[in-house]
Amino acid sequence: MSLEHPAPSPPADTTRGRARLVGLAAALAIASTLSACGGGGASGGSDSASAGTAAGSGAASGSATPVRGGTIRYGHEQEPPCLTGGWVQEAYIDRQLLDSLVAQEKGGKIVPWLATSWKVSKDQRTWTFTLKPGIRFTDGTPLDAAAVAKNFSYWLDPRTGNSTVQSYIGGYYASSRALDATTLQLDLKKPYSPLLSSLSQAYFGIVSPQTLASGADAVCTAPVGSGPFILQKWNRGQNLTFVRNPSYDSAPANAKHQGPAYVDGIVWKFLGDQTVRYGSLTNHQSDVIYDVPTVDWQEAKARFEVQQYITPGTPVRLSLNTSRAPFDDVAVRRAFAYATDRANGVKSAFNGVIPYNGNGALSQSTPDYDASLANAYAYDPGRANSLLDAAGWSAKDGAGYRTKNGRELTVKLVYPAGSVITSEGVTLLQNIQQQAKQVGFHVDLVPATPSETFSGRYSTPDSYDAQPWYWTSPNAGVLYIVWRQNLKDSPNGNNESFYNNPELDRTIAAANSTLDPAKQKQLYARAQQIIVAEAAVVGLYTQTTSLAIDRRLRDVWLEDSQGEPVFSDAYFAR
Amino acid sequence: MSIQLDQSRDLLRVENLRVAFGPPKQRREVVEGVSFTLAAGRCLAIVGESGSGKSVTARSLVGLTGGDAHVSADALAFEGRSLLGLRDRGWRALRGKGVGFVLQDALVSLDQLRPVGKEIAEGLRLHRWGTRETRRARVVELLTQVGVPEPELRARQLPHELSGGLRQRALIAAAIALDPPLIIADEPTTALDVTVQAQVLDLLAQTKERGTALILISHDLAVVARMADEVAVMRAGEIVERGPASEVLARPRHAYTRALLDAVPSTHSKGTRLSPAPPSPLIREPAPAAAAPVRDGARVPVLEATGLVKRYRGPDGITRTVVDDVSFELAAGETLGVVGESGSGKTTTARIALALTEPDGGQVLLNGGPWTAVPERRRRARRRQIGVVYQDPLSSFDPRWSVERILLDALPEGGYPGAAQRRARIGELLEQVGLEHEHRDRRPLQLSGGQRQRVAIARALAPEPSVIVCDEPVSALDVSIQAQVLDLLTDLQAALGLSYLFISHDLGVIHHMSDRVLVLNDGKVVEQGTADEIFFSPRQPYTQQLLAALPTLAREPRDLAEVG
Amino acid sequence: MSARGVAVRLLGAIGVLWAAATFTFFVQTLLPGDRATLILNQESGQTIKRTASELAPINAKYGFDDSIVGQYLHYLGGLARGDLGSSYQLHEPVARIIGDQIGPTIVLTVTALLFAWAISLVLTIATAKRGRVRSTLGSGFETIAAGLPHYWLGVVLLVVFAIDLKWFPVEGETSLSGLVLPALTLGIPLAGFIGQVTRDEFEKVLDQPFVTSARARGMGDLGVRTRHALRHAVLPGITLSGWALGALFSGAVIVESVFARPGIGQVLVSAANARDIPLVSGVVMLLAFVYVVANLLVDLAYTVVDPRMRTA
Amino acid sequence: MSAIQPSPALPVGGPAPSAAVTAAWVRSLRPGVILASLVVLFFVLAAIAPALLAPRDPLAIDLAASLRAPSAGHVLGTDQSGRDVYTRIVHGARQSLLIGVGATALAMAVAIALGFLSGLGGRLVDGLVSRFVEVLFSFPVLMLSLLFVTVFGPSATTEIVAVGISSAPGYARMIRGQVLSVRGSGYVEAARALGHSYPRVIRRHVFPNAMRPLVVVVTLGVGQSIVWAAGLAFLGLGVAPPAPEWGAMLDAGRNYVTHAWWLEIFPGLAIVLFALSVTTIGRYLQQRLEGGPAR
Repeated sequence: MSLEHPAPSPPADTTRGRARLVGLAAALAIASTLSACGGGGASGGSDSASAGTAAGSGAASGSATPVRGGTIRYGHEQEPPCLTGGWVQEAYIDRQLLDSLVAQEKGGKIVPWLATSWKVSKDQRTWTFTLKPGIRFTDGTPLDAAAVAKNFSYWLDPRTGNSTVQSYIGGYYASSRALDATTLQLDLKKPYSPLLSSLSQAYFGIVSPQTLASGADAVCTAPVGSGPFILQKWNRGQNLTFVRNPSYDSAPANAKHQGPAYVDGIVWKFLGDQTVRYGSLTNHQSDVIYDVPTVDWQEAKARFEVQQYITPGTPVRLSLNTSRAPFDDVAVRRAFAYATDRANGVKSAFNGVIPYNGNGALSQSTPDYDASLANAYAYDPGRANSLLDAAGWSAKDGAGYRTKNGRELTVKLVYPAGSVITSEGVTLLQNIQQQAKQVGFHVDLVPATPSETFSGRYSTPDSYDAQPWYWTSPNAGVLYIVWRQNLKDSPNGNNESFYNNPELDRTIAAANSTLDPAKQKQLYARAQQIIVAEAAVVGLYTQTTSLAIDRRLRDVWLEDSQGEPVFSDAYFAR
Repeated sequence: MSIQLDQSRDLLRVENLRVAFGPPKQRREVVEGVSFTLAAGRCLAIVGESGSGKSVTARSLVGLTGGDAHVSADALAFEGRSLLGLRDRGWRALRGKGVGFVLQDALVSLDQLRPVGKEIAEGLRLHRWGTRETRRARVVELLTQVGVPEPELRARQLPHELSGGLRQRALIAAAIALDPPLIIADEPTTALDVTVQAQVLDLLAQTKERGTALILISHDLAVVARMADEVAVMRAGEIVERGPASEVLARPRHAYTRALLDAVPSTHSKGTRLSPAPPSPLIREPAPAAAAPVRDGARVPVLEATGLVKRYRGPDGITRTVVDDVSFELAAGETLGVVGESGSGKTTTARIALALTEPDGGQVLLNGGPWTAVPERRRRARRRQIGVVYQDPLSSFDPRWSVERILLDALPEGGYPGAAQRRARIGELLEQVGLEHEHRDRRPLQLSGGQRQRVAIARALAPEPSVIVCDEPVSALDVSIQAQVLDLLTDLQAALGLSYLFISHDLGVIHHMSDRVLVLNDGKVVEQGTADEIFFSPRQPYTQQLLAALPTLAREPRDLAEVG
Repeated sequence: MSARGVAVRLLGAIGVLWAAATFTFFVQTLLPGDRATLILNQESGQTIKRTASELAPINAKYGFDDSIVGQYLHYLGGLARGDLGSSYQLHEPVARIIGDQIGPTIVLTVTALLFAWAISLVLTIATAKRGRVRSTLGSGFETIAAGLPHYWLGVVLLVVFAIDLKWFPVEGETSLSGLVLPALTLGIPLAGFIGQVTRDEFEKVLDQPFVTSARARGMGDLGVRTRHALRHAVLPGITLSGWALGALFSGAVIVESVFARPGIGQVLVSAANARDIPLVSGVVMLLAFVYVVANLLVDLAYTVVDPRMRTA
Repeated sequence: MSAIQPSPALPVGGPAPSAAVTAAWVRSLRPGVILASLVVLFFVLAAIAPALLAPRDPLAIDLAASLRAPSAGHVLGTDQSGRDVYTRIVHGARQSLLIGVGATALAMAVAIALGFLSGLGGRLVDGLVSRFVEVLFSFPVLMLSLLFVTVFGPSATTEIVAVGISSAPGYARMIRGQVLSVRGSGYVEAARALGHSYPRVIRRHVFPNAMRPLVVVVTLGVGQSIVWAAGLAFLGLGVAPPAPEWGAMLDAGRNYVTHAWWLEIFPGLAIVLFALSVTTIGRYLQQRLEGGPAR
C-alpha cells in the first residue's frame, strides 16, 4: 500500500454531480456541474516533467508486494493500420509484444535487454552483440543471433523494409550476421555513435522469423515476438487484447522485475475522443489512459497517478520552406519567428500543461540538447517589423498585410489535421495566425486530410510555406534524418524545410560518428545553433505524452526511448 | 296533431336540441332548437341540404358530435332515460347496444385494414356479447340476414374487396348486430348506384318491419318518400316543417319544402324550371336556329361517334373492354343524355368524344370533320368547338389562378385583340352564368360549389363552342343548387343554340335535360331513343330494372299513404 | 409478387450495387495523390515523397501499374466471384473486416429504429388530438427532436448520463446498457421525423368516418386509437423507415465516433481517410445492399400492416 | 355530402419527412411562428451584416481571457484563445447559412432537372432516371459526403456539393411524384381540352404547380443541410479554422465539454434553434399553401 495516497475511494465529486443534476434540464445540468468542475484541482505532484524522463505525480513504486492476476484496461488514442512498422503509434503496441536488443534509461544511458553485452571495434564500424541465451519467441522459435540478423535484413530490404529503420541506420548499415547462436555481428559503412540509442526503440523490436517468412500481412496484423505479452485478438476499431507471456524471461535491465508479467493481460482500447477517454477512466471503465486531456490535467493529478513524458527528438515545430518566397529569405523567416508569441500561445492552447520548446532543432528532453537556445526568437514584434521593412516587405495592402512588389506576404501553413496536430495544436496555430497578422503576415491555415497528408500531397517544395511535424528519437542523431541535404541523387523527404546546408550536413555527420561525448555534444550544439540561427524551423512545443492511472494499479511506467507505457511490471493492489 | 304520441311509448324524445361548435367566444350554432319524438318501430326522416344540421342532429343523439361541440337540450331521452349529462362510459354503453349507427360511403366507414367480419364482431366484443366462437357464428348469421352471399368468405375479406352494396350491407349488419331498438342511418345510400340503393333501402325496410325504429338522414326526398312514416325538413339548423311523410311530400306547407320538391328533376319536370331564380338576363331572345354543320348539302350531326371501343389493361394484366362498340349522334341544338351506373363506361365515352382518350376502335366526327382520327396537332385549333364541364370543377381549376385568369386562359387566342375587349368578354361570360363582377378576383377555393360550377360553365362557353360535354355536372351539388345549374344549362342552350352531350347517373336529371337518351351498361349501349321512349316505355330489361329501382316522388301521395 | 416482379427487383438491386461499386471505385481511383505513397507513408507515419524504387514493389503488389480500366475490370471480376478484395491499409480481406464490424452497427441502428418507433408511437397515442396543450407539447417535442444534430445530442447525453451521472458506460461497451445512449442519440431525431408523419396521419384518421363508425359501436377513445387509428397512422412512418435506415447509417458514423463504439462507421471514416479503395467500396456496396434489403423489408412490413397490399 | 377519397396511395419518401403538418399545430403555434421568424431574421441579418449584431472581431484572440464562462463582458463566454463565443456564432451564421442555402439550392437544381425529366419524359427516360435516383439514394448523406471530402478536400464548396448532391435524390423523387400528379390533374386536362399546346401547359400549369410544395421543402431542407454540414465539420471534414462556422465550433468545443460547456452548448443551440425555426416556418407555409388562403 502506498503511503502517499489513500486507499482508493469513489471520486469525491460523483455524488455531488448526481445530486446537482437530478431534476434539472439536461443542458442546464451540464452547465452547472461542469462549471463546478472547471476550477483548478488540488495540486499534487510536480507541474512539469523533467527533461528526458517520465515524471509522475508521486508514482507508487515498489512500496507494496506485487500481486498476480487481473487484466489491465488501457485506453489508448490512435489505432494504427498495422501493428509493426515505423510509426510511433505502432511502437506503443510493439513494446508489449517485442523485445529490443538494448534499452535506454533516463539521461541516455544504454542498458542490456536481449543483448547482455556488446562491443565496438576501434574503427567503430563493427559491433558485436552477445545475446541472452535460451530465449524463445512465443511461437516456440528460438531467439538467436540468426533470428536477429534476419530482422535486420528484413528491415533494410527495400521490398519489405521498414522505412523508419532505414532512416536511422540505412545510411550506415552494411551487413549483419550470426557468429554463433548468441553472438551477432553488425557491420557499418561508417561510424554511427547513436546506434545503441536508436536500437532501443520499439521499431527495432525483434520479430519471429516465422512471422517474417509469412509475409507482410502477417507482420502487419499478427506479429509474434518474445515480449511480455502475446497478441490475442485485434478487434478493428475497438481494441487489441493481449495475454501474458507465461514464459517471459527477457525483461530489460531497467525493468522493475524479471520474469512474466503480473497481470493476466491487457485490453488495449482505442478511444480517440479525449472526453470519452478521460470519462472512461473516471467512470472506472479503464484502469489507465494515455494522453490525459490537458483540460483535465489538474483534476487528474488530484485523482489519479499521472505520468508525463516529454518525447526526445525534434519538438513539434514549424518547418519553413526555404526553397521559395517568402521564406527563402532568412530575414523573413526570423521575422516570422519574432512575430509570434509562441511561448504564451502554447501555454494558452495547452492549458499550461505542455512545455514550450523554443529551440526548433531538438526537444528539451533529448540528450545533447542545447539549452541556450531555449528562448531563441522570444516574442519581439518590433524586431519582426524592422526585419520585414529591411527585407523590402514594407508596403501594406487594404487588409493590413505586408506586400513587396505587389505580392502579399502570405504563408501557406499546411497542417495534418486529425492525426498529428490535435485540436489543441490547431488552437495554437490559430493563435500564431493572429499574432503574425499583427506584423503583417497573412497566414493561410490549410488542414490536410489524412489521405492528403500520407499520399504526399503536401510534401513537395511548391505545396506549402510552413508545416508542423515532429520526429521522436531517443538521441540527437535524429538531426541527421531531418537535416541531411535533400539532393537529387540522395533525396531526403524528411528535410521538410528543403534546407540544404553542406556545413550543417558535415557537422551532424561528424557528431554522429564520434564517440567522444564532449566533442559530440559540442558538434550537436553547433548544428542546433546553425538551424536556429537560420530559422529554418520555428520551435513550438514538445511532443508530450502522458498517462493517468487508477491508484489501484501500480508500477506502470513510461520507458525512455519513446515514452511507451510498460505494463509488464504492473499489478493491481489489493 | 296525430304524431303527438303518448309520451310513455316514445322511444326517443328530443326537445329543443341545440348544438354549437367552437370556443365560447366564436361559438357557431349549427342546430338551433330541434324537437321531435320517435316511437318504437317507426321511421323518421330528417331531410335537408348540406349544412342544414341534419347530420349533427343525428350524431348528437349518440354523443358523437366531437370535442369542441356544445350540446344542450331541454330533454333528450332514450327509452325513458335522459341522455343529458351522460359520461363517456354511459354513451359507450348506449352506442351499438341501444342505438345502431350507419354512415354513408362504406369504403371509408369501415376500417380498410381489417376484415369485414372483425368490424361486425367489434360491437359484439365491446359489449361482451358471447365468446369468440359464438361471435364468429353471429357475424355469419348477420351477413346472411342482410343478404350477403357467401358470408363466411365475405367475413374474411377486406372492405375494398367488396362491392359498394355489400359494404353498405356489412355496415348495416354491424349496426344491427346487437338488435338495438333504434337505428340511425346517415345518408346510407348516397354513394350507391340506383339499383343497389333500392336493395339497401329494402334491407332497412325489413329491419324496420322487425320492430326497429329508424332515423333516416338524407338529402334525397325521393329516398325518404319510400321509407319514412314521418318527415322533418331541416334548414339552417331548424326544422321548418314536420309531419307524416304523406302530408309533407304531397302537400308541403312551408315554402322551402315546396322549393325543395320542385327542384327535384324527374320524369314530370321536363320542360319546367326547377329553381325559382329568373332566367339569365343576357339571354333575352331565343337563339337563331342553331347553325348546324352541313356536309354535301345535308345537315350533319355536330358529334357523330361510330363503333367506339376502348380497352384498358389492369394492374393484374387482364385487359378489360370499358367501351364496347358505342355509336351515337348528337344533332345541333340537341341534348343527348348518357345514363348508366358506375363502371358503365360513361366517362370514358365522354373523354373519347373530347379526344382526350384515343379510342382503340371506331372514331368520332366533330361538326362533320374527322376528330379522334387525326393527330392532336391538327385537332388543337378545333378544340374550341367543343367544351367540357366536369363533375368536380375545383380540381379542374389551377388552384393558383383567379376566376378572371381562368377565363382569360380559355378565350380563343387572337379572338380578342385588346385587353379591354378580353375583360369585357369575361364580364359578359360572368353575367351569362349568373356570377357577379366581384367574383373575378376570387380563387376557386373561395367559391361555393354552385359558383364553381358556374365558372366551369363560363370557361366552357368562352371559346364559343358548338358542343359542350357535361360529365356529371351536378352530381356533387345540393338539390336546390343543382336545380339552378340545370336551369342555367337549359337557358344557355336556348340562347346560344348549344348541343349537350350530358352524362349522369341520375335518371331524373337525365330525363329532365335530354332530348334523346343513351343507356350504357358494361360499356355497351343497352338502349337508345328519345327521352320519353326510354323512360315511359323501356324495351330492354336492364332499363326497366333501372327505372324500377329508382326511388321516386312520382307515385301519388295517396299510394304512399296506403303503404305508410 | 409475381416471378417477373421478383426478377425486375433483383435486377434493379444488382444494378444499384454495380453502380455504387463503380462510382466509388472511380471516385477513389481518380483522386489526386499516389496510392502507393499513401500506403507506404501510413505504415511508417511519414509524409514524404517516395522514390520510384520504393514504390515499385507496392505498385506491383496491388496492381497499381495496371491501367485504370484494367484495375476496374479486375475489381469487377472479383466482385462477380464474391471477392470484395483485400484492404490496402489493414491487410485483411474486406469481407472479413466488414463481417467483424457490421454486427454492432446493425444492433445499433435497429435498436435506434425501435426506440424511434416506440417514442413516436407512445407520444402520438398520448398526445395527438388530446387538447391543445397536450398536442402542442407532443408536436413541439417532435419538431425539436427532428432538428437535433446527432453529434450534439450524443455529446450532451454522454456528458450528462455517462460521465456525470454514471448511469451508463462512457465508451465502447457492446453490453445492453452501453447501447442505450448511442441508440437514443440516433433514435430521438428519427422519432421526431416518424412522429411528425405518424401524428399527421393519426389526426387525419381520427377524422375518418370509420372511426366514427367504431365509436358508434361503443368503442372507447383508447380503443379507437390503438385498434384502428394506429395501424393506419404507422403506414407513412413505415415508408419513411426505409429512407431512415440510410440516415441511421450516416448517423451511426457520428455516433460510433462520439461513443467510441465499434462498427462500420469508424471503419468507413478511417478507410475513406486512408483511401483504402477496396474497403470503402466494400462498405459502400454493403450500404447499398442494406438499402435494397431495407426497402424490401419496408414493403414487407407494409404488407403486414396493410393487408390491401396482399390482395391488390 | 363529403367526398373523401379513399387513398391507399403510398406516401412519397422524401428527405424532409417532416413534410406533414396539421392545422391544429399551426394554429396553436402562431406565436411560435412569429418567434421562429424573429430567430431566422436574426440569423439572416447576422449572415448579411454580422458586425451590426456583434461588433467584435470573431478572429481576434485574447490569450489572457481564455475559457471565460458567460458573463456580462462575454455573454456566451470565450473559447480557448479568448475569442468571444457570441461574436463567433453571429459571424458563423454567414458560413453556416451559405452552406445550408447553397446545398439546398444545389439539391433543388439537380432534383428539379431529374424530377422533371422523369415526370415528363416517357417511360424509358423515367425508368432510367428513376434507377439513377435509386442509386444516388443508396448512398447515405454522410457516406457521399465523406467520399467528396476525401476527393476535394474540406472546404465550404465541398460541403455544399456533398450535402447538396446527397439530398437531391429525395427531392427528385418528390418532384417526380408532384409532376406526375399535376400532369394527371383535372386542370391540366381542362387546359388540353381548351386546345392549349403541350409546352404551354407545362409552362403555365405543370411547372408552377409542381414547384409549389417545394417552398416548404426548401425551407425544411435548409435546416437539415445545416445539421448535416455541421456533422461533417464535427468529423473534422468541415471548413478550415479559424473561420467561424457552427459545426467547426462544435468540433472544437467538444474537447472542452466537461470544462467549458458553453463552447459546445451554444453553437449547438444555434444550430438547433435555426433548424427548429425554419422547420416551424416551413410547416406554417405548408399549411398556408396546401390549405389555401383563409376564407
